[in-house]
Order: sequence, then C-alpha cells, then structure tokens
Amino acid sequence: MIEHRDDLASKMGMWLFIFTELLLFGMLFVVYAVYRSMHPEAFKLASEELDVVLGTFNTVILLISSMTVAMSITSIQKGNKKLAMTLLIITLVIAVVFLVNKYFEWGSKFEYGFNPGGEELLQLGHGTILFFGLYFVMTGIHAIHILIGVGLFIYVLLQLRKDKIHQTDYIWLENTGLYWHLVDLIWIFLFPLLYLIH
Amino acid sequence: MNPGASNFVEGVNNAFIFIIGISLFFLIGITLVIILFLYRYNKKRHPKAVQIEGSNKLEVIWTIIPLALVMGMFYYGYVGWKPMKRIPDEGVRITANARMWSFSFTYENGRITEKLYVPVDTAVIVRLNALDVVHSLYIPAFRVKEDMVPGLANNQMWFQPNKVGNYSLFCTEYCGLQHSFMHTEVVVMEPAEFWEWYSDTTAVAIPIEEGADLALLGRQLVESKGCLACHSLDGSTIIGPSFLGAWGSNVPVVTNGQEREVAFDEAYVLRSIYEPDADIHQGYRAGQMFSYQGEITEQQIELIVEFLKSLNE
Amino acid sequence: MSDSNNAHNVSYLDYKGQYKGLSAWIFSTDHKRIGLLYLYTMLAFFSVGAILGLLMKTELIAPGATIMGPKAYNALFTLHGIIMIFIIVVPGLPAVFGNFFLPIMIGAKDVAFPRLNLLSWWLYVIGILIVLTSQFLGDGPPDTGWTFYAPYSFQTPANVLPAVFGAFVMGFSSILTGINFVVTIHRMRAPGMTWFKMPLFPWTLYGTAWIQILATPVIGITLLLIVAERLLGIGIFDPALGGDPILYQHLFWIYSHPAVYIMILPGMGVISEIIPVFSKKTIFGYKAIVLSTMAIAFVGYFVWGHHMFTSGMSGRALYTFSFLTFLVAIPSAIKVFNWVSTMHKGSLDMQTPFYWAVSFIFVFMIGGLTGLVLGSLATNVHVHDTHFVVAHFHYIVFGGTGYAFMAALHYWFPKMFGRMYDLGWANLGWGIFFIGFNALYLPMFFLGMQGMPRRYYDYLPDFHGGNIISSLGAWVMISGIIIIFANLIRSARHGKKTTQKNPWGGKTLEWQVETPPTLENFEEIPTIEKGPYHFGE
Amino acid sequence: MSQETTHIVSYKTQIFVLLALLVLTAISVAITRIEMGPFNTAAALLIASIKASIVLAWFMHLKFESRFFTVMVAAVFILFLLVILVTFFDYSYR
Ligand code: HEA
Ligand code: HEA
Ligand code: HEC
Ligand code: CUA
Ligand SMILES: [Cu+2]
Repeated sequence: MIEHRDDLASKMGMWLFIFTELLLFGMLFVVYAVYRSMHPEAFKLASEELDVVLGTFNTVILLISSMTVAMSITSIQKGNKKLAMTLLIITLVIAVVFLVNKYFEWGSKFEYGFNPGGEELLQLGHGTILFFGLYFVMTGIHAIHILIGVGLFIYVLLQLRKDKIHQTDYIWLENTGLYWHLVDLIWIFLFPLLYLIH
Repeated sequence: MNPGASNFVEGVNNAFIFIIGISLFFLIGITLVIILFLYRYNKKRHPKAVQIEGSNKLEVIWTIIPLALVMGMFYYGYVGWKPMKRIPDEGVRITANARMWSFSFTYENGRITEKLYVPVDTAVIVRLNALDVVHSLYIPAFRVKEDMVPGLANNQMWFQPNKVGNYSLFCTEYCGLQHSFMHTEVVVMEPAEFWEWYSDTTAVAIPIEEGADLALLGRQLVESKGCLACHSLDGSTIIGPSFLGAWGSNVPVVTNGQEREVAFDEAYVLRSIYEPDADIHQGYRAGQMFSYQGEITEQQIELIVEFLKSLNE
Repeated sequence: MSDSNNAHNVSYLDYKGQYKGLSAWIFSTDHKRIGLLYLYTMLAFFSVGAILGLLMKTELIAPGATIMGPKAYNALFTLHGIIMIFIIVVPGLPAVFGNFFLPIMIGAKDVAFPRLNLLSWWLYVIGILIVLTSQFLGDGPPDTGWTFYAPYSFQTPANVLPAVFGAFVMGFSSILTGINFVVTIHRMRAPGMTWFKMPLFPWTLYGTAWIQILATPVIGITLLLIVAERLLGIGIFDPALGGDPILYQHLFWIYSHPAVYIMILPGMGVISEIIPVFSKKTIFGYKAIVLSTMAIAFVGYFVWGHHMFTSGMSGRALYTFSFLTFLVAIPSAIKVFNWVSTMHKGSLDMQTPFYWAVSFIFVFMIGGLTGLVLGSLATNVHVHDTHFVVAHFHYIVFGGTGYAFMAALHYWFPKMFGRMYDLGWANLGWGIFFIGFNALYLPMFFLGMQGMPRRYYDYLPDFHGGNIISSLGAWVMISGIIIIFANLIRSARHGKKTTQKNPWGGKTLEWQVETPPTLENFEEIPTIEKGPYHFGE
Repeated sequence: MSQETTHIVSYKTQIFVLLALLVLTAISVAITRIEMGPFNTAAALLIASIKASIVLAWFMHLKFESRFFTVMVAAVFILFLLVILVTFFDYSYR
C-alpha cells in the first residue's frame, strides 16, 4: 500500500489530542473551583504550606524549556541538526530537574504527614484535606505528563540521530513540541491556583 | 398511575397530562401518517417518486411549533415543582436518617420510629440525613423524592398529606446489597390520633414485663434495625461477621493499627454498636458499619446481648 | 506483487498481506477489516449483555428470590450496563460502520491514521479484558451500577477498580477513533465533495467524533479520581473527608449525557441514509438535518443536570437544566419530521432495512417523547430512578441505536460480505423482535408511574402484573433476535454470493465500488459534482 | 503535503517571548503578595491567561497556522468556561 504523508493532518490530530488533555485538566479545575468556593479560608491557609520559591523556580525552568523546544524546531527548519539536538537535550535535562524538584517537594509533604490519608492531614479540616488531595492529584497527573514528555524527547532524539527526522520531515518533533507546550500551559494555570492564593 | 395523597399531586398530574397528551398526539399522528405513506406511496401504487428537496417554510414551522409546545411543558413542570421547594416555616418537623439499609425517623420530642407517622392536612418538613452513602426518600403517593446525601447540610423536603392511610416509602438511590429491601411505610393519621400517638412516649422505653422473653425482644430489635442485612445468623458472612457463635468467643481485632484479641462480651458489643470502627474485626473493613449512638439505647443493647447469648444454646 | 493480489482488484476479504490467518485480521490496518473486528467483538459481548438482561427479567418475573439473590442481581445490572453502554453502544456504530464506510463514503482509501485506528481496537479489547477481570478477581464482581456513584463506589468491598479502569481504557480508544474521524473528514474528502455535498452518515459521525473528543476526557478524569480515591485514599468525593458526592454526579453526567448523543447521532445518520434509498427520493431538508445534528452535539453538552433533578442541587440549577433539556429535544423533532416528509410522494420499496428504519422512527419517538416527561421538573421528581427511566432509555438506546444498528447491518450486509441474507427469515425475525420489544419495555412505563424503583431486585406484590408481561416479552424478543442473528451469521458464510454493486439502488459512493470492496476501495478517486441523494435524473 | 506555507519563527522572537513570560511570572508572584481580596485571584488568573495566549500564539505557532486552529482552540476554551458557568448555577445558589 502506498504510504501517503499529510503533515497537516498529523498536526490536526495532535491539536485534537491537546483539546482532550485540556478538558481533562479542565475538569480538575472545575473540582478545584467548586471546593475552593466552599472552603476559601482553608484553601488559602493550606496554600501557604506550599513552597513558593520552589514553585516559581519550576515555573521558570519550564518556561525556558518551552522556549528551547520551540527553538529546536526553528533549527531543524533551518537544517541545523546539531543545534536542534542540543536544544532538545537541554529541554530533556530541564524536564528531569523539574521532576527532581517535585520529588523533593512531595517528599517534604510526606515527611510532615501531609500525604493522602496521612495522620497529620486527617487531623486538619475538610478544606485542607481537599486542598492537598487536589494538590497531589493535579501535580501528580501533571508529573505523569512530564514523564511521558521525557519519553517522547528520547524517542525524537534517537530519530534525529538516525536522520529519520530532518529538515523536510520533522512532524514528530513538531508534535512533541506541541505536547510539551501543553504541559507548560497547564502548569501556567496550576502554579497560581495552587501556590499563589493569598 | 399511583393514586395520590398529597398537596403536590395535582400539579404533578397536570404536568403528566399535558406532556403525555401532546406526546400521544404526535406519536399517534406521526405513526398514522407513516402508515398512510407506506400504503399510499408503496412502489406498487406509486412507481415514480416525486423529487422534493425540502421546504424552508416547513422547517421553520416544525421548529417553532414544537418549541412552543416544549416551552409549555417546561412551564407545567416548573409550576408543579415550584411548591416542593417552597418549604413552609410551620409544620411538623421530622429528621429522617438513612443508612444501609434502613430508615429511621426522629421526632422533635425524641421519639424514634421505623415507619414515618404523619398527621393528615398538616405540613410536614423532613430533614434528610444520610450516614454512609447516598440514599433517596421516595413516596410515590405524595409525588415527592429527594436524595439523602451524606455531608449535605440543610437538605429538606416537605409535603402535606391529604388522605388518611398507609403508603409505601422507598429508597430509590442505589445504595448497595439490600437496596431493594430498603423500604417502609408512611402512616397518615387523623391529627387528633397523631398527636395522641406523638405524646405517648411510653413506647420510647420498652416496657419489659416480668418474665418477658428478653432474647426474643432482642431478636425483634435486631431485625427491625436492619442488623441482619450485614450479620447473618447461620455462620455465613454477608458484610460483617456472623452473629452465630460469636458470644463468648475471642475476637481477633485491630485497634488503632494494633492487632489483639478481645473477648466478645457485653462491653465489646456496646463498643461495636456505638463505635464500630474502634475495634475492627480482622478481615473486615472499617467504615462499613456506622455508629448507632443515639439510635439504640443502652437498655436496648442489653436485649441484643440476651439475643446473642441465646444463639449459643 | 502477483496479479491476483493486486490491491486494486482483490477484495479486502481475500487480500493476502504480510500476515496469515488470524494475524491477517488483528494486525491489519485496513479500515474495513478493523470495522469487522469491532463487529465480531461487539457481537460476542452483545450476546453476553443480552443474556444478562434476560436473567434479570427472569428474576423479576415474580417477587422474592426467583433464580438468584440480591448480590447476583446487583452484579448483573452493573455488568449489563457496563457492557451495553461502554462496550456496545458508545463505540457501536462509529467503530463498526463508521470505520467500514466513512472512508468509502467520502471517497478516501482509508482513514487518516490507519495504525492509530488499529491501536484503538487493541485498546478497546484490552479495556474489555480489564473489565472482565473484575468479575473473577478480588472480592466479587462490582455492584455499583454503571454510574459508579460516589461514595458507594469506593465504600463497597466489591472489585470496582478493574471495571473503572477498563472503562477508562475504552474511553481512550473512543477518543482516538474520534480524532481519526475528524481529521479524515477534514483532510480526505474526495475532490469536489464540499461540506454540504457530504452524505449524512459521515456528517453524524463528524458531530459524534467531536463529542467523543470533547466529552470523553471528562469521564476519563472522573474515573481516575475514583481510582485515586479507592487506591490512595485521596479525599475528593468522600463526604467523610469533606468531599461533595454531588460533584461526582456532575462530572459523571458532564460526560454521560453527551455520551447518549454519541450513541444516537450515528444511528440517526444511518436512518438518514436508508430512508431516501428505499423511498427512491432525495432526502427532505438536507441542510436542516445537518444543522440539527450539530445543534444536538452542541446543546447536548449543557443538559447533564437533568439526571440529577432530585440530587439536592440548587433550585436555580434545576430549572436551568430543565429548560436546556427541552431545547435539545427540538433538533431531534426536526429530524423525525424530515424523515417522514422524505417518504411523502416517494416510491417506497419495502425491504428489510426499511422495516428497521421505519420501526426505528416509531420506537425512537416513544423513547424521545418519554424523555420529555423526564425532562420536566414536576414529573421527573415522581419517575426519576423508577422503571420509567429504565423504559425510556431502553426505548431510545436499544430502540434507537440498537434498531439503527440492525438497519445498518441489513443495509450494508451485501456490500460487506459479498453475500446476501435470506429476506424472508430476516423479516420474520424483525416481526417477532418488534412485538417482543414492545411487550418487554412498554409495561415498564406503567410500573414506573406506579412507583417501582429501578435497581430493585425484589418488589412489592402491587407491581407483579406489569413485570409478568415484561418478562414474557423478553423471551419473545430473544426468539426474534436468535432468528435474526442465525440468519445473518449463516448468510455471512454460506449465503448467496453476489457481486452486484448496488442491490438497493443507493446513490452514495459505497454503492459504486466493487462488492465486496477492494483493498484500496477505489481504482481512482472519484470527483464529486452532485449532492449525495440525487434520485431524480 | 507541501511545506511551502511553513513559517519559521526566529530565535530572537523566541527569546523575547520567553522574556515576556518571565516578566509576567514575576508580576504574578509579586501581585499576589499584595492583599487585594478577591482581586488577587482575578489578577493571577488574568496574567495566567495572558501567558497562556502567548504560549499558544508563538510557541505553539497558532499565529501562523490556518484560522481553523485558532477558532477551535477558542471554541474549546469557551466550551470549558460555559461548563464552569453552568456548574456554578448549582454551587452559587445552594
Ligand atoms: C441514545 C441515548 C439517549 C437519547 C438520544 C436520549 C434522549 C433524551 N433523553 Fe435520555 N437517557 C438515556 C439515553 C438517551 N436519552 C439514558 C441511558 C438514560 C439513563 C441513564 C441512567 O440513569 O442510567 C437517560 C435518562 C434521561 C433523563 C434522566 C432521568 C432520570 O434519571 O431522572 C432525562 C431527563 O430529562 C432524559 C431526557 C432525554 C431527552 C429530553 C431526550 C431528547 O433528546 C429526546 C428527543 C426526541 C424526541 C422529542 C422525539 C422525536 C420528536 C417527535 C416525535 C416530534 C414531536 C416532538 C415535540 C412536540 C417536542 N433522559
Ligand atoms: C444498548 C443498551 C442496552 C441494551 C441493548 C439492553 C438490553 C436489555 N436490557 Fe438493559 N440496561 C441498559 C442498557 C441496555 N440494555 C443499561 C445502561 C441499564 C442500566 C444499568 C444500571 O442500572 O446501572 C440497563 C438495565 C436493565 C434493567 C434494569 C435493572 C434494574 O434497574 O433493576 C433491566 C431489567 O430487566 C434490563 C433488561 C434488559 C433486557 C432484557 C435486555 C436484552 O436482553 C434484550 C435482548 C437483546 C436483543 C434482543 C438484541 C438487540 C440488538 C441490538 C441492540 C443491536 C446489536 C448490536 C450489535 C450486535 C453490536 N436492563
Ligand atoms: C452496613 C452493614 C452493617 C450493619 C447494618 C450492621 N453492621 Fe455490625 N458490623 C459490620 C461490619 C463490616 C463489622 C466488622 C467490622 C468492625 O468490627 O467494625 C461489624 C461488626 C459488628 C460487631 C462486632 C462483631 C465481631 O465479631 O467483631 C457487632 C457486635 C455488631 N457489628 C453489631 C451490629 C448490630 C447490633 C447492628 C444493628 C443495630 C449492626 N451491627 C448493623 C457491618 C454492619
Ligand atoms: Cu438506600 Cu437504596
Ligand atoms: Cu441525559
């Protein structure tokens, strides 16, 4: 059978997939909005338990990584394979750093017994329990997405090395980029909603 | 249709009549037209089809007319429903508690019953509580139904019965194994009769006559409180441990995460009924049985104990 | 490539590729083979679901325990609901007939992403297998109903996790199919086929695909939250931890109401194909039907609350939802009127697919009109969660999607298999089925109005009469269905061979390709000039 | 499919985009330190939306794609907002 190639179709498919992701997280935001409207004070107090510095740091590096992917697309479009790979590796490293940070952030919550079902947490009011439940679910699902992103980057890097992705056929890189921006996009909303309530 | 017996029946029935009337008109009308077409334009009688692309005029007509009709349906539905939400200030106040799988009704004077007793032609305001999962209180004859949601404060329903008699009351939100047995009755009485019944608090304390069969009383209690939905009397496991042979045994339990053994005695039964999650029988789940504090008195627990003892004989 | 294996002149059924035997099917990326894979999987599970239904009806023939206890009954309607909704009618028509005919009807060689298409089927099967493990592992089959309402779904000791997770995986499969179809329709229509020259079945698939993309993630996250709640003890909906069980219901129905339109829209598309062909007449009001399809898809997103009229929501939400529910009924009414008008002054050719299509209109009207009773506040309070609802959705899901499925099967059967079924048996099966269907579900309306709650394993003696008729009806209907499927299955293997391209005289593209279609569908992609239903010449 | 419509975003533009995003992040952290009652959340969300639009437009190339994509993205956001709105018909009036 003749393989036919339609990059616009692939890109359209990717966008449709992004829509599903947006709605998936969107529903978490609905849950968040509802519970926050029920327990505004508790949410505020609980939010102060989170480490704004760490959160801001993660926001910044995620934004930088978004730029590096976008740039690696530019470089492949210009035919500069080496630069594209370097930029992707930077992105990959940032993704890992983000996860390491998350690990420590979660770890400190667990230490204080703020993990789901944790002793300390259950002593606190309903609003706090809900806040931390949502915190873990939202950042957890987001972290899973980062992990998938790491996998995609590794795949794309391998393809780049084998020249399967090149100046005239880089839809995999482009779609991976789109996916990564989605991950960033979600964090852009998660960050103020979880860390910055005052 | 279930013959009605409350102030809402008329509004609800009107909505039914309006909607079903229009529906039947369209259903029968369109079906007849189809049958007519099937006959009239059959290939044999009408070999050559006439091509018609459509008609904007018709499309508008059959958008507008149904639209007007459904707005009518919305209106009747709204009018029939509105009074259900307008809870009066005055009335007999009753708290309905639902748990897996029984209802209990608490009156303002502390009286607790398994059937719902109400006076005729008087507003009755029922506060709806659920202890474990979502249940729903449904009285078909009154045309009322409202879910009983755990954790939802201020959930109320009201009605004004207008005919004396006994009517069914169902739980209509699926709530687990014995959901279909979670039904009881509403007893609508003449006001005078009702108030007499109401102030007759002797029934709160069970009059235990000399020489009464305590174990039998205990058994009736266990049956009426719905314990047997979870605890069998034949050694089999339903949801909780069987009562058979339990008395006097040593029960392996988990207390605050610690495994230990306790004797199945009077204190243990009391604790199991008032704080079921304090000692969890190993192999069973916490959070299944909810406390009966305030629903079963200590005196009644004594009867239950007599009954449990009698199972060993 | 040898001549006998040329992609252009060998039937897709005989084509020999890289794989042999079963592998030639389960690894095939040909949209037609994938369609049949779905068909066979669904047939298998459909029989399971139907038998479960029959067992329930047998249990309900008399009050008290008849053939099973409450535990078994609760497990039965849960599995019955999960199978029928998540395995049969949600993927149903798009996965089987959409896969098979969408590319052909718009003049394409395949869908946009054939490998993704195969992946969808695999995910679907994996999802089914996960759901099935719930029956055998752990602490007994799930007993929550297909709605998995919180907090019961995480308090019950039963094995809810695999069922929920399996449904999640199937949701993924559904999303991928949706993405595939939207892109296919955007990018792969034959030259000259403008949007308004596209046949109506692809149009409904387009609307459906958008709902699949935009609604399915909602159930995805909802089911994940249940998993998190059960597995990790994270409090989201648990009232003991401050959660709101009603919020769970919101999320569930934000998906599950649009899902009912995922079920019915393709069915409406099938009917819109069949009626003109057997009336030998162009469809009446093509544009109105297209617009109403999109209107249903859009407004249908905002009426979910009509499943929660007694849940304890605020009064304002209640009448908003009731109002929107009535709005969404209008586009369906428009379709019914257009179908009937198409028959006006036609030249009606009474064949099996047409019987199914006409009876579809009848039962769909009953289902839809009783939906109006449910959509109105006062009446809903009385009949919510009674057998009235059960009757409504069997009339409209089974009567709508199910009848449309049967109509599609009988309509496209010769094209798919290159064989013809026995018309006499098919009509007899239809007749028995139709009578049994109404005997089965009509009494449930009356039972519901009398006040018989649903999901009741046992009932008061007052309700006995209606249940007897209903249970007997189930047996009549099942005899009809056995005749129908025996006929079809026999014919698929031994029926009269046919290579006639166009047995019914249809005008859409699938009737211009070979019977059965070749691997590549078209020797040359056609150029479209006329609208899809040009019967006049 | 042909690639002729491909638009290449220059490195410089991308650095500017990043700088804009970083500045907005700083503003949103700063602004939420000031006590403004309910306006805190509104401001934070507004800034987040601006950031999201920037990412969508430049990093995700929406600015350079066919209109169809932009319309669809907008439609998805509107759909989402409507869902929230309708949900709050319940929660605001309980
Ligand atoms: C294929 C699936 C399908 C479809 C298409 C529909 C269509 C409709 N449904 Fe149904 N519904 C279900 C599947 C479906 N439903 C299921 C599965 C449930 C139960 C879920 C559960 O709890 O387990 C349910 C439950 C359900 C409820 C909740 C009941 C309850 O639990 O209390 C309501 C309430 O409003 C409702 C309403 C409607 C309405 C108004 C339509 C409308 O779209 C119908 C429109 C059609 C017509 C109106 C008929 C055709 C028109 C004419 C003949 C012309 C004349 C018309 C006029 C004058 C207007 N449905
Ligand atoms: C498509 C959906 C569908 C179908 C076809 C059926 C078919 C049947 N249903 Fe089902 N039913 C549901 C969806 C469906 N049901 C749902 C969602 C529930 C709610 C569950 C819950 O409460 O959680 C329910 C609940 C339900 C109950 C209520 C339980 C209760 O509340 O107490 C009962 C009671 O008897 C019942 C009976 C039956 C019977 C006897 C059949 C069958 O036995 C009829 C026999 C079948 C046929 C004769 C075949 C018809 C042909 C087709 C549909 C097309 C073929 C398609 C392919 C081959 C792919 N069903
Ligand atoms: C919803 C189900 C349910 C109902 C109803 C219920 N129980 Fe239980 N019960 C359990 C479960 C599960 C356990 C075991 C877990 C535990 O120890 O808390 C239990 C434990 C017990 C025990 C301790 C038994 C042992 O062997 O450790 C006693 C005594 C008891 N219940 C009495 C009652 C009485 C009396 C009633 C009615 C008034 C009742 N229960 C109603 C589920 C139920
Ligand atoms: Cu309680 Cu059903
Ligand atoms: Cu609905």
